[in-house]
Amino acid sequence: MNEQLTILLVVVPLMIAPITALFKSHTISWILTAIVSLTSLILSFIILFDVIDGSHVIYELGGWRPPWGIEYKIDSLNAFIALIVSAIACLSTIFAWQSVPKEINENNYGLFYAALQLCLLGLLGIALTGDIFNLFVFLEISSLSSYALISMGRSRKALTAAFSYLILGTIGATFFLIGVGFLYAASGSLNIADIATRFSTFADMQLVMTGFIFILLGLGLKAAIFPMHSWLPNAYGHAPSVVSIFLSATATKVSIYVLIRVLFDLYPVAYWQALLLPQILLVLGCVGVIYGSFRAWQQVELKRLLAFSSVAQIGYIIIGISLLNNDGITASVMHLFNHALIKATLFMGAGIILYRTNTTKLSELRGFGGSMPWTFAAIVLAGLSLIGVPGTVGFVTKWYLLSGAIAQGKWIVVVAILAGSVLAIAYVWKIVEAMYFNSKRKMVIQNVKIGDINLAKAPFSLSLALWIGAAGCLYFGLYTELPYQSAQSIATALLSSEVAP
Amino acid sequence: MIPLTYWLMAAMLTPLLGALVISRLDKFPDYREAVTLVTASILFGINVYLFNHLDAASSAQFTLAEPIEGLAISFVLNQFGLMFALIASGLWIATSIYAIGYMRAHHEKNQTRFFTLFAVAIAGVMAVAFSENLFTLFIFYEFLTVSTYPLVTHAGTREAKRGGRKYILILMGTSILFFLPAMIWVYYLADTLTFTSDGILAGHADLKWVLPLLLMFILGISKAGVMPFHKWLPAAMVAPTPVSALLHAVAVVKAGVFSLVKVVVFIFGTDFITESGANQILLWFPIITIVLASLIALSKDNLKERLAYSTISQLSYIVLGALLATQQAVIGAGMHIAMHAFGKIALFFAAGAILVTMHKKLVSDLNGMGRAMPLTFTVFTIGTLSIIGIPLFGGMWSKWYLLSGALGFAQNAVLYWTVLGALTLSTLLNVYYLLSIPVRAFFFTNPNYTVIKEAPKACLIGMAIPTFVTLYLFFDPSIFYGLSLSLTGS
Amino acid sequence: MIEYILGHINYWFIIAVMMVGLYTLISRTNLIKKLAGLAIFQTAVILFYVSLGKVTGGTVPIVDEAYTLYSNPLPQVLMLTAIVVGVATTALGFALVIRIKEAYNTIEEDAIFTLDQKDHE
Amino acid sequence: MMINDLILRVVTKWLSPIIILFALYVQFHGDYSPGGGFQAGVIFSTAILLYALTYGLDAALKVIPETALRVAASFGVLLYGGVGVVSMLLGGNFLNYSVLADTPLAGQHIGIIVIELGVGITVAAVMILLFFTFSRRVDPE
Repeated sequence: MNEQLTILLVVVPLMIAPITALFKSHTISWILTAIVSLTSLILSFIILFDVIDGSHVIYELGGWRPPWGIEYKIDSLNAFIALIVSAIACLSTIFAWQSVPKEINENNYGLFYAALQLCLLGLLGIALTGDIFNLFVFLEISSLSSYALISMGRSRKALTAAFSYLILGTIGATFFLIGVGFLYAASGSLNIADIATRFSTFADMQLVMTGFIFILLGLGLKAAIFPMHSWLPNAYGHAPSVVSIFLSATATKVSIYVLIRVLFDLYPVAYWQALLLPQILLVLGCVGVIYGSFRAWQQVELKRLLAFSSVAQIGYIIIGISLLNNDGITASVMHLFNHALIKATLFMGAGIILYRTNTTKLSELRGFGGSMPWTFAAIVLAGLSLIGVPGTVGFVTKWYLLSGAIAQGKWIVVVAILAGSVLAIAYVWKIVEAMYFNSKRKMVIQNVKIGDINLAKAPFSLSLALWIGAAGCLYFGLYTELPYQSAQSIATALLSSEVAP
Repeated sequence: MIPLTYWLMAAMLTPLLGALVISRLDKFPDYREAVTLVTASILFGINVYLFNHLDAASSAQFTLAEPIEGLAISFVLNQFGLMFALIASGLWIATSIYAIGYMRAHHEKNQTRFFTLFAVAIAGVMAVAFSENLFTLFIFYEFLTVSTYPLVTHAGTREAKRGGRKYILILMGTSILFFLPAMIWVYYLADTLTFTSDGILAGHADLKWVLPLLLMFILGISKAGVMPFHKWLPAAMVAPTPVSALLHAVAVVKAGVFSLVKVVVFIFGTDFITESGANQILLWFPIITIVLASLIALSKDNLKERLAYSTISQLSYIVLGALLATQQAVIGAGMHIAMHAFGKIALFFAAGAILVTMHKKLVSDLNGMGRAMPLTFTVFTIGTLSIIGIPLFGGMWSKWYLLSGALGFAQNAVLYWTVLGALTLSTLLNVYYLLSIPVRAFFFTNPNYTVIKEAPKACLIGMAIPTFVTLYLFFDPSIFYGLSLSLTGS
Repeated sequence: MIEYILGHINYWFIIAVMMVGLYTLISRTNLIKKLAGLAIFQTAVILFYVSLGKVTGGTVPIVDEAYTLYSNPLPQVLMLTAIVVGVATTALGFALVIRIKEAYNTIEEDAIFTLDQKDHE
Repeated sequence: MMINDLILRVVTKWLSPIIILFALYVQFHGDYSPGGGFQAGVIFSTAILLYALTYGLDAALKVIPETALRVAASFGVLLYGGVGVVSMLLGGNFLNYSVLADTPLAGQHIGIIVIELGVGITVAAVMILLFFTFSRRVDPE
């Protein structure tokens, strides 16, 4: 029976999104979205608990056997990613209840939520599918809907941001497609497992390596790995709050998931070790950490600051992958989860600030932390997680990352991680300083109608979502069983495929 | 018969529960303060119970969470921790009584927030005291910083915020920059962080690593106020006096030296440190701090700031004692945590009482005030004498052990004489900058102060408690001596 | 050498088309032209896939008793999806360009950049 | 933007039904010969586009109102997904047409035709919607 549940993850948003698009009422569209995200959350939980012991759930779409048909092969990594995506979707949905009516044009409610559901559909699809072309299609479904979502931001810069994201994202996707084409030309198959098992028969072909490089470039663009991150700060900085929350926590993560799949399941590890890829990734990761943190520190606008910090956090994940040992990969996979939680929380904080003040410029928020102590406290908590203070989720990942690096004797990585943390202190402190310690000045409030009471109080649903996120940062920093066991089981599975011929 | 573990849990939960109740009682100030007092008394009672049942100590332990395998947040009943818990909870009672008088007389705003966070901070202190390992200690060390921050900036003025900024920046910054990496390093070397009576590093770490590691701890645990990261303490004096009194003479600063002593004794082990010789270099930190802070205190006219620098100087006595790493010195360090706490809190109480009744902050304004506030200045005098270490007051004993510990220090002759010189010099300076205050108050005359105008009654009661304890401790220091003895491994 | 080039003539054309697309995409400042470049770029990939599926001597992949050798239909089917994705991308791109035009009153990238800089100040 | 060109108007009137007929041919022969929903949908939409180009947007909107297009676009997707769900309810996997009828072969026929119909409807509706939306947004210069 559980096999049928897996496909429901994709089918439910697929069926409900077109219905949602027809409605103009905010309430109805929201309820439909809530149903979709809640169902996905429950389903991914069930699936994850099914496969966490290392088993698989296999689903053949349309009853066609692989490698002819499309096959969904769910192991703990798939299920874990699906869980992250749907959990963040739930949080964003809660947040959307009061945030969307304020930020989105009232004629577009239905379309907005439909696009959100489609984006969720695409991301879940990527997480589940075992067919690499099908993966491309889902990648594009999620990307296209995210371009549309980002363009719904309030300032006109959202449009240009969405446009450049569209250009770069499409180039990335096309590169990926070219790579898949080369691989297909060599292997004659599109099924990841099938390609992997027969890899040795065509490993020597030039096509395979060319395809590999194209796939890597494409995914690097989609995952915003340094130095291919240039679209990210603008896109997340100008998107509507809900979209920033959802995408920052999931979109790049899912692309990184694909990267992990390609590196560990599609291509044998020895193959790309010979290409010096671990070293390259390691350097990119380290530079990304420092560069991203440094640029974050330079920013004067909260959402852009957070976006640059995402670039740095992606660097940590890449470092973990490139370490190629159990601790490193555990850290990476856990950081997918932890960073999703942290960044969602921080963007929710930024969203509340935006909701109440219509600005996220740090200079215009001077001293505003005192007027919203609880929101501010949640932001600080998530900020501490970003730094990696013990007791928060950030610490756990950094811990495993460090122990992975130390085990390999890569001291340069240790230095990079510590430098990144120090810079993280600097940019988190910058937020705190601006919002709290700088003396309050007359707020410049823009675009507020007379009688608008938004400034008075953070709405309940927004605060609720924010504090769920903040509590998550703390809870999963103390009780790490769920992410740790999943990550552990994933790391074991990924590294064991390396040993297998 | 309730297992001791539950009592241990109760020690941490009681203040939290109290905080919860207090925060709901905004409309009923009388009940609110009653709850504070009751909570404080219950907590003290729990600690006394734990003290009486210390024999079964090994069984009282529990784990809250284990985020990383081998790194648990767990608590254990231990003698040294219990000493700290006893001091903090006992003085919480005194402070609560005092605060009732002070806060009302001073018409402070947001008193509910004040009492709530105070209780939360105490919960943090309990957690620090009963930490089973360095990881737990670190987490609650940070927790203490964050939870006391709103207390420091209680006034909400620009000045308060500026002080608070320094407070949080120095305390959190150093702990993350130095303390945390040092802790990770220790774990990497020893594969554990559990406090063990002979230290955990011996045999795991090369001797050459002791110096940088210990240096990182000294810099990282800036709550101990060792120079150069001491500025947060004077900055924190913008807080209301009860906060300065309990948190910055007892809870927070003592959490700092407590952590440092724990690290020195239970992570490194005194023998290991002596063997490495690292302390011969690091001793200069407390020595310089003791002398310099005394000198700075001398130059401060603001009473609370002068007390703050005096605290910095006194804290370094404890650090000095730990770093001397001889048996007597370590016992002295442990005892000084207690003795200084009672003496200094009395001084702060008196300073607050002066502020709230006479609205004077400067030492130079105190001339002749002893006529108007004889009780307050008596308390002040007793506190001063205890801190200087004059017989008849508890403070004498810790200095006694510290000195005899210093006399037993045989590693380095230059250092030996320097330590003795510094201790003597600072005692003399103590006499000068602290004792001059009651002298001014009692022996100078000032026509403004002829009628007796004492502080509010609650303040006086609060002040009386530590004063009497100071006197009592001279005659019977055995409680704290016994608890400090655990530091020597016996 | 000549044989090698002629034997892969379709790929050379595809590369040429692809480069034309990429060059247009990078060098033009006009957003519409950028999108045109993007579309050409994607088309090259579609051509690439379709020519992958060609089997020498094979015929249209419709089952008939007269033939035994067919071209591989799978790449064409895949490209059907890719075309749809491409059309959707282009349509979305145009929609964005229209809204950019409304908001900035220009579709030249450098002009938009200067306008954004002005906003910043 | 009425164009008063007689030839265009007459040719459009003649051509549109033929295009639509061709679209339907492509649509329903998709299971045996080249064709299918994507192609048919696009061909279908060109008929409407041609009509709109010659007779103007308002006239075209009278033929197919925008609301109808939106519903049709959603309906197509639902039809597609619906077949999948029905096949699930009948005990097969998602989109396993074989369970739709008594014999797997008949089931495959039914399945593919309904699916392609869904695709065709959506593609046609979306193409027309795109055209309408763009042409309404941008004034002719």
